[in-house]
This record gives sequence, structure tokens and C-alpha cells, in this order.
Amino acid sequence: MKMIDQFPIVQYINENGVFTQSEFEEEMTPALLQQLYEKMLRARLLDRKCIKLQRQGRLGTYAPFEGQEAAQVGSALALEEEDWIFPTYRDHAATLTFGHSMQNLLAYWVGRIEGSIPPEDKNIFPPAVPIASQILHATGVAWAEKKKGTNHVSLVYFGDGATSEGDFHEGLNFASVFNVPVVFFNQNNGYAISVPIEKQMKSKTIAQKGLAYDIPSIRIDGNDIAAVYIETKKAVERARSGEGPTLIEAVTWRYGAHTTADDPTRYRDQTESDSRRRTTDPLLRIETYLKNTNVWDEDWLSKIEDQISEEISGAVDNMEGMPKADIDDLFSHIFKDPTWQLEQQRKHHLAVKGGRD
Amino acid sequence: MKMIDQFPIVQYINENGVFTQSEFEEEMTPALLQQLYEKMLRARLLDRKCIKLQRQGRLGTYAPFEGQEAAQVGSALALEEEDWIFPTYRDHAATLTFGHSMQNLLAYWVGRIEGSIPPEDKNIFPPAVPIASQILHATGVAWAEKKKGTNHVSLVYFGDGATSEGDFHEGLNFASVFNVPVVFFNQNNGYAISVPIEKQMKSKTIAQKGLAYDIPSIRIDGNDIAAVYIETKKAVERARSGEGPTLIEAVTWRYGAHTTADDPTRYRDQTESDSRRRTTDPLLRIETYLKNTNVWDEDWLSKIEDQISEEISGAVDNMEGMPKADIDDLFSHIFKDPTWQLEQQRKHHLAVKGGRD
Amino acid sequence: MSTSVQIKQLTMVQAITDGMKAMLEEDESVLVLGEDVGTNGGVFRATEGLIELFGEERVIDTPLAESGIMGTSIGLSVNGFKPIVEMQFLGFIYPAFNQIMTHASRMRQRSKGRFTCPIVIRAPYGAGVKAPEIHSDSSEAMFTHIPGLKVVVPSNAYDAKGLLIASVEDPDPVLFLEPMRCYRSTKVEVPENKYTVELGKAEYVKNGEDVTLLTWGAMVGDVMKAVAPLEEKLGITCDVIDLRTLYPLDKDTIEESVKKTGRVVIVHEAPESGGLSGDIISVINDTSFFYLKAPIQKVTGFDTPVPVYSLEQEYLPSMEKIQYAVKTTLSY
Amino acid sequence: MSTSVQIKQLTMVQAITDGMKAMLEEDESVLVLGEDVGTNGGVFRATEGLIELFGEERVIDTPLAESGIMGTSIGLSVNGFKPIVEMQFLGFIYPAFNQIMTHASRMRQRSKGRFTCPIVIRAPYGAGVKAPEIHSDSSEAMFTHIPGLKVVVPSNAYDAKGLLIASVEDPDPVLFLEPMRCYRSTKVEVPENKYTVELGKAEYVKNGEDVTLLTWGAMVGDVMKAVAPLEEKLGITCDVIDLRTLYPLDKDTIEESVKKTGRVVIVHEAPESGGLSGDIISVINDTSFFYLKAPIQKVTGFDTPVPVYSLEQEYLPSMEKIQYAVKTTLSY
Ligand SMILES: Cc1ncc(C[n+]2csc(CCOP(=O)(O)OP(=O)(O)O)c2C)c(N)n1
Ligand SMILES: Cc1ncc(C[n+]2csc(CCOP(=O)(O)OP(=O)(O)O)c2C)c(N)n1
Ligand SMILES: [Mg+2]
Ligand SMILES: [Mg+2]
Repeated sequence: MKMIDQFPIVQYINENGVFTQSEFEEEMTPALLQQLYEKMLRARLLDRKCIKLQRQGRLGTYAPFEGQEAAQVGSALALEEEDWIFPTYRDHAATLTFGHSMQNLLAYWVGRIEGSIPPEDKNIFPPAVPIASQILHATGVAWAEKKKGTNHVSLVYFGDGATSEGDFHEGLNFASVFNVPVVFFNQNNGYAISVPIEKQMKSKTIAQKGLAYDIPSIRIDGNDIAAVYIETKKAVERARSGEGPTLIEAVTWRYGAHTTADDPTRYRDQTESDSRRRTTDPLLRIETYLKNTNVWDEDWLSKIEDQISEEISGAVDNMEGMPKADIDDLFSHIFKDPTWQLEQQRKHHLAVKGGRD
Repeated sequence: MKMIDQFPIVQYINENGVFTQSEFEEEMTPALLQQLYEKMLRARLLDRKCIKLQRQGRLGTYAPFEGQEAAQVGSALALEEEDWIFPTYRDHAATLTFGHSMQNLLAYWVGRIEGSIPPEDKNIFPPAVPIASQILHATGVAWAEKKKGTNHVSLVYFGDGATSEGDFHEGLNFASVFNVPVVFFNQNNGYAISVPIEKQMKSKTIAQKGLAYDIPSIRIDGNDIAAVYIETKKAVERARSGEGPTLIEAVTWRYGAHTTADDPTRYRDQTESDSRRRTTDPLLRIETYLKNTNVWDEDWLSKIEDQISEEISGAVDNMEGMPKADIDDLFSHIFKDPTWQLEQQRKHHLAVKGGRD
Repeated sequence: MSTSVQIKQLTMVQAITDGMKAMLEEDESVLVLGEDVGTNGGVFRATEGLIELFGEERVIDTPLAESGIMGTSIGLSVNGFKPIVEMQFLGFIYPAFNQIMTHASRMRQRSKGRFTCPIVIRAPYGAGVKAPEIHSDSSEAMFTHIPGLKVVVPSNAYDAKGLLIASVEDPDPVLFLEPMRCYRSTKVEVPENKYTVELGKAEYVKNGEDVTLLTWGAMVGDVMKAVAPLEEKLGITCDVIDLRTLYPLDKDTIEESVKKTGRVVIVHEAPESGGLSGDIISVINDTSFFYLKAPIQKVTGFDTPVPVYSLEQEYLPSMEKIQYAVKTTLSY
Repeated sequence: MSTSVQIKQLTMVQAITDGMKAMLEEDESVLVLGEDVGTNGGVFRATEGLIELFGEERVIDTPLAESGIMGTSIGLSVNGFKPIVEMQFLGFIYPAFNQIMTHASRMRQRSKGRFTCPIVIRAPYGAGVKAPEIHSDSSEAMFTHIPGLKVVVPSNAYDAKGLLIASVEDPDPVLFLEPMRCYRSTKVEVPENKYTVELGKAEYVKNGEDVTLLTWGAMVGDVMKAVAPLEEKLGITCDVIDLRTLYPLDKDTIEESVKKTGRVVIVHEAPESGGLSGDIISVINDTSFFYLKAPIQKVTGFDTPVPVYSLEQEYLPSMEKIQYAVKTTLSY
């Protein structure tokens, strides 16, 4: 059997808004789907706002995720309070949903350390910038939970490109060998910057890479939040109950540029993004389903849109109102106790600056 | 189907010296098997000599391979003159068979650079010491052959432990993506120093790791030189004809210590080695087959033993008669043209040494 | 047809493209490899247009794996090719560290010259362009400590092309660092033909009598700006030396200038401890100890990672600090 | 029962085992991880007996993957554990370079202390034991250039145990380098109880007036041997200082001694360029410039990889070179 047939894309709600795996329709109540829709919308509107802010020079380079909301929101919601998530630079929908502060999230993109710091009770790692390196951190953190005898798990995000790095391989092997409660959540958006997946790997699926480690893998429609939510829950439960890691390949699409510094028209036909908006969009799918089931409500939509817009402008205001970055942050958190070099450099720095600022 | 059933161990001649894949019996003529036996014996006697020399203080730490002769000799003989091999520190049977100088091979273990330098017309890389790093070199060299339009191939040796390193993963992926003519020849001897394969990976086979890259894989009896020789030839031919990489898992056993600095009784029951000598030994198997087919000849054996012993003592003499290591070698091959630092350091070194030596 | 050399006004990044183009044209064994270097022309457009001209057999989009890129390039280089490898940012070179440190740089020695690795590793580096975190490392000193590797940093478009071509022609591995701040900051005249700027040679950017300033890359411009008012208002004249090659350092030029001025300021953006200033001071100690009139002053980054960009201007050597250092060295 | 401290005669490697044992006993969060550290007790027997005492949940044989070991240890350390990681040889740490350089060392800064990595990375290092090639690297200076990482090197069994315990108790990542040449060269008295030797403090191994010798690790013994005849026959008296911690350097001790003697010899086995001598000279330049009577002398490895062992004695700082350097500094 071909690999691609061994790992069919699991879907719960199809493009026409029809529930195709009816045994889960009960769990995925309209109320829950509305809630998921709202979370996705919140993420999407924030993403769009960030691009606008970047264009206005109010944010630095920004990595948008529009199109990937179902993958991120659905997986983040499958976790419990005390679990851990390990985002990349593109996983704001996930971190936001898991409880990161919107203000801090924005602050990340104006080069503020605060951007990497989650609320006290949220186990959110600083976004990983070097590709795939966080896969090992997630494995280590989950291993620690196992050693402590808790039942908390890690969920780590990474892209299709990340699967080429050695750390992906080492992370999956460690997790497999030590039977660690971690969920490897791959967002296969078909591109690593400009490099299409066909140049990244010859294999037709990412899920099949789990076979190397005897890690159960599944390939899901990453734009179908029902599939994402339920399949991630299953993986999380496997982990939580001591059955070890799972690899999830969520097939999705990033409509826009890799970052605001990138021009996707150089390497792909953007009409594909346009047509995907009309066909496979994760929000549209829920909208269609809710319409099909007569739960969709335009008033509700405009109400939540307003709420979200308000929340976003508040967060932007707060972010922009943050006191200037503190020079002490340069020196104070290198070691618990600064070395003499740091003390001396700090003193010299302030002395030379004098009253300058 | 379980992975272990998907990758059964392919055997041609079984432990009772019976050819089980009769279609290849014609190719594996008694004359050829005698030749293979001789090469294995040559390697084995050299290996034993090295251990003796090490005990006498005439070699430094040495990495023995006894038990792995079929895997190394059979695979090396499957190559053509202009192909490339990439050995580790343990693959002397392979390099010797492929044409490395016995004297230089010995010189490696007295810390001589000459040890890493093959005869002019032999494409043998310096032994890889950092585990798995050579997998990428082999892929790059083979890629170069492909770019040049030749039909030469690379064959790279690595152990079961090496499969855990990121470079293993990156090498297989590059080879797969660029369809490079390289054979990944794994010697699974069940241990990485003291770490048994069950702690190295959860997967029951190494062959299955090829599935991650859509690289055809095969699991063979690494102590059956007929299987090794023919299956490696097939992989080499695949590579040569442009069909890309193959992963071969040759299941074998190292009777002795990891190196002469290692004590295997600390981590495994050495009686397993004893019983394997009587059952799965690669030389014994050919001996039994040749006896079964009435080709075995004790006179021939003692003749080749004598020849080999003589060759080995000659090589040892030559190695021990080598002029002292040249201080110039310290400075002369860092860059094509030494930098001023190297010139200055050399001058200073010789000046301070004065007439000392 | 006249033999006069055609001149173009180019940014540094254009000059680098030009240099690669010249070598790809001249030498069939030259390859360009890296993440996004093909169709996309590189995230900084340094390889723009090359895949169209030379095809995807020579300008190669690789999988996202730095050790893989470096390790296969070692194989390619041993077997007849001259890879120009792009590391997307210097901050992402570390997964390839083992391949550089243990293999590329040692291959010649380990085989007494039988196998060699003529590889150029290009990497954008340095802070000051508001890049996201981890994109602004300045870890050049780690690489100058790798025996068998040369390290080159241009400060302007002319040098960039000439040094790059010299690096490709060099028979040994070269790390070629490209200060992001200089990529598009200015255009200068760059000959259209092929030319080289010799590795291992520093350049006097300006001459003076009182203080020697040693620096490289993006700091060269900063130093020039910083010394201008000192010169105009205070009559302090400076040698400003662009080291250009960080290994091997140009000992002779350093010695010559230090012997003249007796006063030295070293400016770099890497952390002070372990930074290249140590090596430079060491060279001055060896060559010109008795000529020094004052302790050598350093204007460097702190012993901290390059911070996120809200703080990067605090981290980078400032005009004030450079001027302060010049004045300090003159106060003795 | 008396309160007197039990003393044992231990080799350095035994003292290291002892230190790990003490911490494993005291603190449940301490783990030992690495290749062959469990059943085999480590290739140098540094972890001998620990798995029997503490079980395989705390003394862990890992797969053969340095980045994996380091990366998962980052996760373990952020989530409450204190991993003592063994890199089998310093020459095999480079695959973990990215995890050390980008993550372990920056975690505290990137999260303003919210997440921290109290990890000790142990690694045997240095030449002189006829190890196979690539096993003898002395690349400590690369790590002193990683902000957020401390680097420690003991030269004797007593310090080894005390520094190791201090490293485990340190709230930040520490690279703990173990000179292979010292592992079994001698036994010294080591208290059986737990004690610490403070990080960041150098030690006077002997006191003198004429020259300051700065060194660490296996070179300490060599330096002591080299200065003995100078002292006896020529009456040259020396301060011999064992730096012990390479980051942060003990500026005060260096300054104190240099101000007294005015003459300095630095001895290390890493290549000269990029070696720690640069940093040390830089510190002396900053603190004691006007006290120097002669250029600082360096006895170091060459700008070459550590060679195969037939040449390693040529590569290593020799007695003659140390003596030559001492005499040279006195010739001014
Ligand atoms: C080690 C490393 N190499 C290169 C980069 C530069 N880079 C940033 S994102 C990216 C592509 C990542 O692709 P993928 O993993 O598919 O994630 P996506 O951006 O598509 O979400 C690259 C090459 C990096 N951040 N880290
Ligand atoms: C990167 C790296 N890490 C660690 C080592 C130390 N080491 C040498 S051999 C070895 C085990 C290798 O096991 P395997 O790959 O199975 O090969 P084998 O020795 O069994 O032939 C280890 C850990 C090394 N040489 N390189
Ligand atoms: Mg992607
Ligand atoms: Mg093995």
C-alpha cells in the first residue's frame, strides 16, 4: 500500500459544511462550534490587524498565519490548563487561544522581551525561532512531567520545513524511546518560506515519518477544526494516559506571505490562495456548517466582531502605551546574579549615555 | 502488518551452510565464495593482530570488528573501482577490501595522519569519528558524481547508534530529495558502545526508517556474505542507474569490546558472543557451505593463512619502520598556503625545541 | 571596443550577487546552495536572478537543514565542486557547527591535502535592522577560533564583490559574513568585470596621527561618523582601519598604525568577552607593546545575547561610546 | 560521634563521581544523562555506580544524539529538574551547539527569568592521552563567548568535586570541562562530605614575585613542573594562578598578581588565535596596563586542530616553551 493511502487525510466536516464522521457530531455541538469559530475569528482579526500595523510602521516584521486558524485554535483548545505549548513565530492563534496575553503577543513584534512572556499560570514557551529546536524542549518538558508523575502533556507546533532538521528526528526518537507525553503537531502549509514541500521531502506525507520511530501518526485536514480538535484530543489523551507521543500532520495553507518582509508572488501563484479562501477556508467551513444546521446568526457575528475589534484596539493601545524597554533588561537576566562584566558594562553604558535619555 | 514483518531479514545462505535463495547460487560460485572467505579471513586476522599489538603497547586504542566481516567485506566488494566509500573507525575490513593500504590502516591506530590517506586511486574518505557526520559527506560526494554525469556511487557505513543523530536524518532526506546515487549501509551490531538497540530506538528495525524518506530499504543477515554481496550489488546498481538511494540494514554482531579501552562485560553477557561464534559466524557459514558442497580444502586454508600472516607481519614491520611523524605535517596542511600565524608558530616551535630532537 | 572597465552603482547586496554571478559564469564547478536561494532569490535577494541564469542544477533550493547543507557541501567540494553556501542568517548557522568545526576546516589536514573543501559560507549578520530575535547574532569570533577556516567581512559594496570572488577562488573554506546593516545603506561604484580584493589585508579607510581605530563591517561607517566631529572640532586625527579579514588578521597593518599612533580603539558589536578584540589586543601586545601610550579601548557589545530589537540600539556601539573611547585613550 | 570530616584519597574522576553522588543524594531533581553513563558507568567511569544507587529514572542512558540530549535537558531543566549532562568528549559537543548557544544560554534573558536552565554540561577534554583523533579538542574559548554560560575547569580532584557541586547548585547553565590528562594522574585528599569551591574565583597555586603564570586544567601541573627548576636554579619566583573558572574570569586575582609582578605568561593548549589568552590579555590591558613591564607571553597550541596523537606532544605547551616564555618576559 502506498504511504499516501496509508495516511488518508482525516476529515470531520467537509468543504460543504457536512459532518462526515457522524459519531462525533454529538460532541461537536453547535455551541462548541460557535465558540471555536469565535476563537478563530479573534485570531484572524488580530492577524489582519498586525499586518495593517506593520504596514503603518507600528509593528516590525510580522509572520501572518491567516488560513491556519483551525489547526492552531483546534489543537490549543484540546489541551488542559496545566499542559504546555511550544509555539513558533507563527503560532499566535494557538498561544492566544491557550491564554497568552494579546498585548504581549503584539509586543513580540515590536521587539519587546515581554512578547515571549506568558501570563503566570500559562505554560507557553517563548516562540521558537531556530526551526525545529523547540521539538526537543517540548519532549524534555513532557518527560519532566512524566518523571514528576503528573499527567500534564506538551504540544509542540512546527512546520513542514521543520521536518528536515535533525532536531525533528532526535526529538521524535527521544520521545519514542522514553515514551514521553508529547504531541507533535505539524502544520503542513506546503511551504517553508519559498520552498514547496515537494522540494523539502520526497515523501508525500509527513505522517509517515512517525513510522521511523513507531510513533502513531495521523494526517488530518488542518482546516477542519472539528477534525483538529477531536484528533488532537485523542492524541492528548493517549499522552496523558501514558501511551506516549503522537505525530499529527495537519494539512493547511497560509494565504499570505511568509512574513511581511516576504513576497509570495515570487514563488507561488497567489490565485491558489484566492481559490482556497472560497473552498477550504477554516472559518467559512464552520460558517457553512452552522448555516446548514440553521445556527448561524448574523447578529451574533457582528456582536463578536465588535467585541473582538474592541479587545484588539485595547491591546494595541496597551502595547503602544507600554513604558519604553528597560535598559536593565539587557543586563539583569543573563545570569541570576550578574557577573562583574555585566555590572561594569552596565555602569559604563549608563555613564556614557549620561543624561541622553 | 507489523514493521518487523514488513522487513524480514533476508538471508541467502543459512546457518547450516545451505543456499536458501537458489536463484543466486549460480552467481555465487564456489570460487567467488572462496575469494570472499579469503578477504574475510584477511580482515579477521588483521583485526586479531591489532588487538595483540594494542595489548603489547604497539598500537593505541583500537576499535575491533570481529564478527562483522561479512557485512564489511561483502558490501565493499559490491562496488566498482571508481566508487567511493565512507568508513567509520570500525570499518577496516571494508577499507582493506576496497584497497586501503594495510600499513596505513595500522598507522591510523598509532595516531598517524597517514592512516587516513588512501592509495592515490582509491576513493576512501578518512574514517568518520563524529558519529553519523559522514552520511552527509557521502551524499554530497555522490551528488557531485551525479552532477558530473558519471555513474559512480557512494557507499557509507554507519552503526545502529548513528541512526539517532540528526545527520542521519538530514543525509537520508537530502539523498531522497536530490535522488542521489548513495547506498546507506547500516551495520546493526545491536550496540552503540554499551547502549543496546532497545534503548537507542523503540522501532524494531532500522530498515523501517527509510519509509520516512520514501527510500527503499532492506534488512539483511549481515553475517551472510552472499546476502550482503548480492543485496548491496542491487542497491549499487539502483544508484548507478539513477534510481537513487537505498538503505540497507545489515544485522550483525561485534564479538568483542567497542574498543580496546572498553569492557563489554559491564553491559552485556559475553556468552552471547561465544554462542554466536558457533552459530552465526560469517566465516564459519562459508566454511560450512563449502564443506557441504565439497569445495572446502584445508590445504588451501593453511596456504592463505600463511600468505595473510606474512602480509600482516610485513605491514606491521612497515608501519613500525615508518619515519617519525613529521612536525611539518602540523603546519603544512591547515591551509594551502600557511597563514603568518602558522609560519610564526612553526618557527617559534622549532627555535625553542632547538636541537632537542 | 575600448578596454575601459564598466562601472555600476551598486548596493552591497547587489555587489554580492554580481560576485556570485561572475564566478558562476567563469567556473562551472561553482554552485550556490541554501534555503530559498533559488526561485525566491534569497530572503535578502542576494541570489536574485541566478537560478534563471544558471538553472536549478547550479543554484539549488535545499531542504531546511543547515547541517545537511554544510555536510553535503563538504562532499560536493571534495568531489570537484565549489559550493557557495548561504546560511539564511548567522544566527542559524549553529546546527551546522559540527560540520564546519570538525570536517570542513580539518579535511585538508586530516588527509595531508588529498581532500580539500573549497567552500564559501555566506551569512548575513549583525544587529541594527530591527530583525526578529535571534536574527542579529555577531558571533564571528567563534569562527576565527576554528583552525582551517578563514573569516571575511566586507564593509562596502566594492570590497564585498572583490572579497567574495577572492573567497570563491580560495582553495580553503571561508566564512563570508555580510553585515545586514550595509546591505542597502548606500551605493558605491563597482566595476562590472571580475576583480579580487586580497584576503588577509586590512584597509586604511582614513589616515591620521593620534589614534588607531580598528573595526570591520557595519561599524566602519559608524566609526567614520564618530571621528568626523572629533577631527573637525578637536583636531584629533585618526587612522581608521577596516580589518576586512578577521582570520588571518592583517598583523602588519595593525602594527604599522599602532606604532605610529600608540593609541588604539577597537570597535565591534559582538559581546566583549570572547570577542575578537581579545585577539587584536593580543596581536598588538606581540608586535607593538612598547609603542602603546595608553590602554587599548574597546567599544563592544555587552556580555549578553544580542537583545530583541527594542533594545538593540542600546546594545550596539554608539557614536558617543566611540568618541568617548577615543577621548579616553588620549587622556593618558 | 565526632564532627571531623572524613577524608579520602581520590583521583579526579573519582572526585567527580563523588560530587555527582552527593548532589543526586541531596537533591531529587538532579539527573545524570548521557551516552553510556548508566550501565557502563561512562567511558571514563565518571558515573560508575550511580545507576545502581539512583536507578535508571535518574541516571539515564540516552540515544546517541547530542542535540537531543541537550535539547531535552533544556526542557527538563525548565520544568523543575537539574540535569547533569555528559558529552562523551568535548569534541562531540558541536552537534549540540545550537541548543547551547541559542537556547540554554538565552532562556533566562528571553523570558526575563520566567524560564531558566540550571544545567551542568560535563565534558572530558584536552590532549595528551593518546586518544584517537577528534577526541582531544580544547575549544573552551568558544564557550566563554556564549553569553549566559559559565565555563569551569578544575585542575585537581579537590577542586573538581567542589566546583562540580557549585556548578550543580548554580541557577544557570555551566560547562564543566574535565581535563582527561588529570583524570587519574594523581590522588589527593578529598572530603567525603559536600563542599563547594566558588565559581569565578581563581587560586594561587604558588606565590612569587617575578612573573605571573596564568593557566588552568592540565596545564597547571605542567606549569608547576616548568617553574620549579627556574626557581631553584635561577631564583626566579613565580605566581602560578589556576584560573579554574574561565567565564567569568577572576579579574581581581589576575589584577592583583599582575600589579605585583608586572610580567605575565599565559599557558593554554587551545589554538592561539581565538584562544582565551586574548580575553585574559584584554582584562590585563583594562586593569593593569601601566604595571606591565614586558609584553605578555603566551604558550599555547598552534592555529591548527589538535593533531593526531603521534604529534600531540609537539602541539601541547612544553616545559621548554613555558620556561622560555618566563625567561623572555624577564629579558625586558
Ligand atoms: C535553523 C533555522 N534555519 C533557518 C531559519 C529561517 N527560516 C525562518 S522560517 C523558515 C521556514 C520555515 O518553514 P516551516 O517549518 O514550514 O514553517 P512555516 O514558516 O511554513 O510556518 C526559515 C527557513 C530559521 N528560523 N532557523
Ligand atoms: C558525535 C559523537 N558522539 C559520541 C561519540 C562517541 N562514540 C564513539 S563510537 C560510539 C557508539 C557508536 O555506535 P554505533 O553507531 O552503533 O557504531 P558501532 O561502534 O557499534 O560500530 C560513541 C557514542 C562520537 N564518536 N561522536
Ligand atoms: Mg510551512
Ligand atoms: Mg553499533
